[in-house]
Amino acid sequence: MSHDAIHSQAHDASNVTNPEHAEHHIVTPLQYCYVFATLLVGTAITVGAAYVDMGVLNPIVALAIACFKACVVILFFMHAAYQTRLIKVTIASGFFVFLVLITMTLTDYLSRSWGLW
Amino acid sequence: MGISPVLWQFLTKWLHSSALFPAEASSISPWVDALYFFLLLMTLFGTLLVGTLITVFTVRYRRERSPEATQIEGSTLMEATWTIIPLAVFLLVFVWGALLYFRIYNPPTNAMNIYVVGKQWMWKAEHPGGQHEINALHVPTGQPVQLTMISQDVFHSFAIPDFRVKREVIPGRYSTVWFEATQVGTYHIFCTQYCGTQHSGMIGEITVLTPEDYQKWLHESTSGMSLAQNGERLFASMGCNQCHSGNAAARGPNLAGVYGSKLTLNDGSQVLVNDAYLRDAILNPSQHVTAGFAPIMPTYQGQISEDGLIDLVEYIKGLQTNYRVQQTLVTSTSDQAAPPTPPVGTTTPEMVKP
Amino acid sequence: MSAQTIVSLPDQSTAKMPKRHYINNEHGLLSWLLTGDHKRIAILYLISITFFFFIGGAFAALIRLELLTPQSDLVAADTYNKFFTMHGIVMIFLFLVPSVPATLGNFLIPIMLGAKDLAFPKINLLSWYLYLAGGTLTLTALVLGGVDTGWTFTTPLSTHYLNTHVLTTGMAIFIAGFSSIFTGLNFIVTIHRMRAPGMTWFRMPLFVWSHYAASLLMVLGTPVLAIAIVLVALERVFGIGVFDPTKGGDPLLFQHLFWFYSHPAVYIMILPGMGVISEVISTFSRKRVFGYSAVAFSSVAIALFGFFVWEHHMFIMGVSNYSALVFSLLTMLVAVPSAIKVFNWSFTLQKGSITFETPMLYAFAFIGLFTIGGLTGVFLGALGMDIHLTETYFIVAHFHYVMVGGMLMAFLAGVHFWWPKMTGRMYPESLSKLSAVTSFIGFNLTFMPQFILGYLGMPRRYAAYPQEYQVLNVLSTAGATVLGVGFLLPLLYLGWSLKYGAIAGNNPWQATGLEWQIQSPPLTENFVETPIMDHEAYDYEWLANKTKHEVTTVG
Amino acid sequence: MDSAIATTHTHDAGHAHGEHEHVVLPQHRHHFETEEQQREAGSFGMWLFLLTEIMFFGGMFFAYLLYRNWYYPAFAAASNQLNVPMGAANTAILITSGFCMALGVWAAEVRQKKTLVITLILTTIFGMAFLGVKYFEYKEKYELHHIPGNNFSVSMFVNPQNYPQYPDTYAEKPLAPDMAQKTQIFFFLYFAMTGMHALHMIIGIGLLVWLIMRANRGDFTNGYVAPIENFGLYWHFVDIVWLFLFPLLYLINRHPLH
Ligand code: HEA
Ligand code: HEA
Ligand code: HEC
Ligand code: CUA
Ligand SMILES: [Cu+2]
Repeated sequence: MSHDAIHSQAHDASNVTNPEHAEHHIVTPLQYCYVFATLLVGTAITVGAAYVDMGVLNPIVALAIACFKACVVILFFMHAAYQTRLIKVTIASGFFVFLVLITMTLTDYLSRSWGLW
Repeated sequence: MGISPVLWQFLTKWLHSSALFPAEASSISPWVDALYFFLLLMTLFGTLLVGTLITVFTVRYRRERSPEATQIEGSTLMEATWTIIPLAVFLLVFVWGALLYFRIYNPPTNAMNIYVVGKQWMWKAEHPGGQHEINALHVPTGQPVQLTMISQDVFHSFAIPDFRVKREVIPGRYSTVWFEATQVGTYHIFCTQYCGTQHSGMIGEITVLTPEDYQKWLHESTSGMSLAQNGERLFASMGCNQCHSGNAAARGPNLAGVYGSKLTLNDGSQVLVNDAYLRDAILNPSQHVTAGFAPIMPTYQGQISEDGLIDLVEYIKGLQTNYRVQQTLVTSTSDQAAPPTPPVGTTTPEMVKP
Repeated sequence: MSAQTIVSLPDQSTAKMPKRHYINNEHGLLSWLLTGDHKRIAILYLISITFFFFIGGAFAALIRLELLTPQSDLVAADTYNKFFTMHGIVMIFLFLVPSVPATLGNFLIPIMLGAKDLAFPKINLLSWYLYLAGGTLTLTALVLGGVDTGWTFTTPLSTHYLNTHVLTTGMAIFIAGFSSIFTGLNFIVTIHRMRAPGMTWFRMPLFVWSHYAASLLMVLGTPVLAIAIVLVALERVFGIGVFDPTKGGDPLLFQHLFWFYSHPAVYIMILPGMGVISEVISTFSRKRVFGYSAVAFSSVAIALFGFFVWEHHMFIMGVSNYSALVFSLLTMLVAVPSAIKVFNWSFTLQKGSITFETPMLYAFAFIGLFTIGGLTGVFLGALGMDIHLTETYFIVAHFHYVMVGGMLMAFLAGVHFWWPKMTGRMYPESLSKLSAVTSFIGFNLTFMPQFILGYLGMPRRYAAYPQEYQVLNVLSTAGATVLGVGFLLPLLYLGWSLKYGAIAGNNPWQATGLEWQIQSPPLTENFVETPIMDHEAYDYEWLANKTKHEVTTVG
Repeated sequence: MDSAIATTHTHDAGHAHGEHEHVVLPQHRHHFETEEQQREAGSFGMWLFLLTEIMFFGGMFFAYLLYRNWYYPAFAAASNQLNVPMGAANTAILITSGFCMALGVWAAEVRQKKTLVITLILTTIFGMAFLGVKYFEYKEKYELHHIPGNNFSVSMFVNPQNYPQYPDTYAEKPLAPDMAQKTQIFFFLYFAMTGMHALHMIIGIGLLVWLIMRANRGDFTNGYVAPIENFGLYWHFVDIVWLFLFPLLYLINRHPLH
């Protein structure tokens, strides 16, 4: 069997490279600048919002902004937006298991008979 | 070393000293054993089933009799069968186990209360009448007994195998377990949670007496001071009465009758005042400030032992009027004990006359 | 040897040891210590985990010896506590967790996928060094005087009340944990990225599937153990109180974090073994595994559900009743995929053509013992039952049934099964059968009485126990002796076979896996040409055709 | 012999590498079929590693969530003692550092060696600046006895009126002593989380120095960008952790509810 044949087999569509393969995408510096600006603005808003009394909303807003910023970083700085489905699923599964840790542990803490216990 | 060298000696010894199952000495035991037998059957059935399948197939299809294998892909129907049947069995076990759990841990309302403090490495039982026992516990038959337990240091676990009950004894918070002994005798108390060097020495004996014998025992082993009386003394000597005097102008809330009531806190939430709440109110007062009061109560964390806390809790539980609190206020500076006979209500009625 | 054993197979009679293979490819100690070859790393792991197994085993022997009599007369209680702690830590973290994955998995996964190596050979080697560092630290802790926390490190005992070498051991486990993380990571990437042409997901051997599932658990679970240990260490050093109730911490938080790893860890410990069993059963009944996809998916299901049940180790430790209820229910659900597997294995035998080589005997032992162990796990998952059984010898029996009766038997099945591939030589068949039977008998004699002891109420981690439990304990100790022999024998005859064993040939078992189509022991690069997978896993017809083809072309 | 799964071709076994003449780059590892495969394996591996990092920090985030709810007043008061300008500045610094890193990845991809080296150096500088600011913050905590342990002191929370130089704290209502004790848990989590984060930064800076040296040699501007790319993932992940730490630790109660 010739090397070429092997090589083309390695790129067999049903296999190694697919569906876990994506074209390599280069994010432009301009895009990075937008992201950078977004993040700085996000930070400013976070700080600003913390000084406004919104009751229970304060931590929620803070976390929402943080999540938004994290998403932006993941999607663009970390190129997740241009990655394969596999990578996206991987990221999602990480957060999923983290949420399992939190929610399932909270089933205990939230239903203890009173106060802390 | 007590190793008997001969097998039959073992067997006779075994037959005489213990059986395959522990004694059924509490009202809960039969319930636990019932589930156990069901589970044993399940295991037996499952193991036999798998064992039979393997044996039959290996005999029937061994190389000599079946030189050529027939390839089979699988079968969704069979797959479904052995998904659904075990699932059904396991769900049944879950429901049964859950029902049993609540039966074991929900005390009947007429249970008498005994306090247990676990520490490295002993059990200290405190009866409301002031009887103290170390690594021993006396209880009557036919009377539900609730143990309110706490650990002074690490996790312990209070277990009476013959009663089929067990509960973790936790540092920093009360846990409870109850049982109703049905058979007179002595049984093991084990600490089943690993708690350090002498974990295996943290064992004791529970003695089940007839109600009459129990009364006799109570009288013989009284220390003269009930828990509530100790608590009253502490209440005065720690200066609690300064603020909790029951006066309208007092800085702290009136504690008479607070036990069992619903308190409104200053954040609007309501709590049921039980033993655990009382204990925590003394140690972490600012975490649940009663509505209408300032968070000025100092913390007593580290200043009162668990035994002392039990005394205080027991005292506040039984506090019906503030009469004696005010009496002690007059004398509290001298730090002397309050006179013995407490008025009605300082001890919970059921505890004295079971 | 009887007529049904391998010697009569065609391949065997003409087999010669290949001239070049991964073992003699390079020489010298350094060529091993700096190797990137997954097969050599597997052998390094095999040697080191065997070493630690016998360390753990020695502690087991000491435990059983002490428990021969009710009094703590052999050693004092604190020494005994160090024994079982060391036994548990060594066996779990240094033996069972890396056992099948780091040895057999490391050796076989790339070959089974048709790859030349794992994705990250250097990280693979690094993970062995981390393992070794962890092991060395554990031994250091042992030499310095031991540690007596129990393998569960219960706070606040471990943080504020013990003055043994908790920090050293904690660090050891932390490091060994990263070894496990890297192994898992390597496997996942390899399985996703390195499959040979034609090797689709559903053509992968079930061994690979189960390792995939276990690897997910390693990658996602182990870091939580790491952070739990870090917090324990910080708490010990600085005396602050995240886990200390007197300072406002919650000791149960540690339990949550610890078991968030350690329950999935038990599946890390069993899933690879299940993979071995699938291979062995299929090979020796010459039949495709019944319900391939059900077995594959059940591995993943176990891994997934494995993250949802950890609280069943804390049922009576003061968690809320309602969450106990939830976790009990989920525990019941996680037991189902295991049942699916057991029945699928059983039905693989049906209409097969079964022979009884040693790996098969171990596999039968696995199925029987794992069924008992698993079903007794269901006892513990039932809330009301757990109250009586928890922290007694019933649990000790349960987990030895799944870990020793299950995983260890699977490990031995796998070692025997792939021994010809790894070394190019056969183990002695009759002696190994003897040891399989010995360990089966010894095992049951050791741990069956412990179920009874547990129901009678004998607590675990007791250096001394009431008189009336002695008889059963003596039985158990007697069994452990037999078991010890059963485990020592393989060490001896496998060592012997390295030199004197019969030459194995490429495919002594006539198995279908890719690993059996290459020479034994394999070349360093595994495949001379990239293989192309054009058939399902366990396709015995393909194998028959191939053999016929070879016979006609050669002959 | 089956040609697909050849076994005993001893004659050409030694030339296994020979199959890959089409591969030009020296960093290509022989066990990968193609460089593409190698690159994707690398980034996938990196992502998996980041998953373990999520779970690693996840344990601490849960502890934070729990104790914040239990001891909210203590957390609020203690959080007010942290220095928002410094925290905010650090956030900006870290974002800038991440931005430089992202540009670095771009530079490597378009094979501009000089830009790559400069951006990496900037990344390092901003990373160090972050640690520098952190140092001053830690030092302040040390001086105030806010390091958990034996020397921990709650006086600032019991008697905030004695600390006019800390306006945020000064404005606080005093905490009851038992609640004030719980500020230690806050500070423990603060140090554990930011410390663990800083540790990741330090490791990252170490790697950066190594990368800069190699980048300067031109290792990453010939099409072999994987190390830069993967390091970028790591660095951004560390940023993300901080994006959560900052509001959670510094901004609990900057809007006094009295
Ligand atoms: C390899 C390791 C391993 C495995 C696979 C398991 C598997 C299981 N374990 Fe086990 N377990 C441990 C190792 C393991 N365990 C250890 C080490 C401990 C103690 C830790 C310590 O405290 O030190 C422990 C403790 C432990 C506890 C805690 C007890 C306590 O502390 O109070 C519980 C409770 O639920 C439990 C449950 C289960 C269940 C439900 C399974 C299930 O996954 C089992 C599923 C399998 C089957 C169910 C068998 C197959 C089924 C059939 C063949 C069907 C039969 C047919 C019919 C019923 C019709 N285990
Ligand atoms: C992979 C896991 C694994 C394995 C293989 C084993 C193997 C064995 N275990 Fe282990 N065991 C655990 C994991 C394991 N165990 C864990 C996690 C605990 C809980 C620890 C804790 O509570 O923290 C435990 C606890 C435990 C206990 C309970 C201790 C207690 O609670 O007080 C007992 C008691 O019988 C026991 C016995 C045995 C025996 C007889 C074997 C046998 O299978 C071993 C057989 C092997 C040999 C015997 C070795 C070969 C012989 C030699 C090397 C001879 C040299 C000997 C001398 C010179 C003395 N184990
Ligand atoms: C400085 C005054 C003061 C002292 C001394 C004091 N308390 Fe209090 N206590 C209060 C105040 C004020 C409250 C209500 C606000 C709160 O819950 O913190 C209270 C609440 C309680 C409560 C909660 C029940 C309720 O009705 O709110 C209990 C129980 C209690 N105290 C017991 C004690 C005990 C026992 C002692 C002594 C060991 C003690 N207190 C000492 C002031 C005091
Ligand atoms: Cu107390 Cu064990
Ligand atoms: Cu479990």
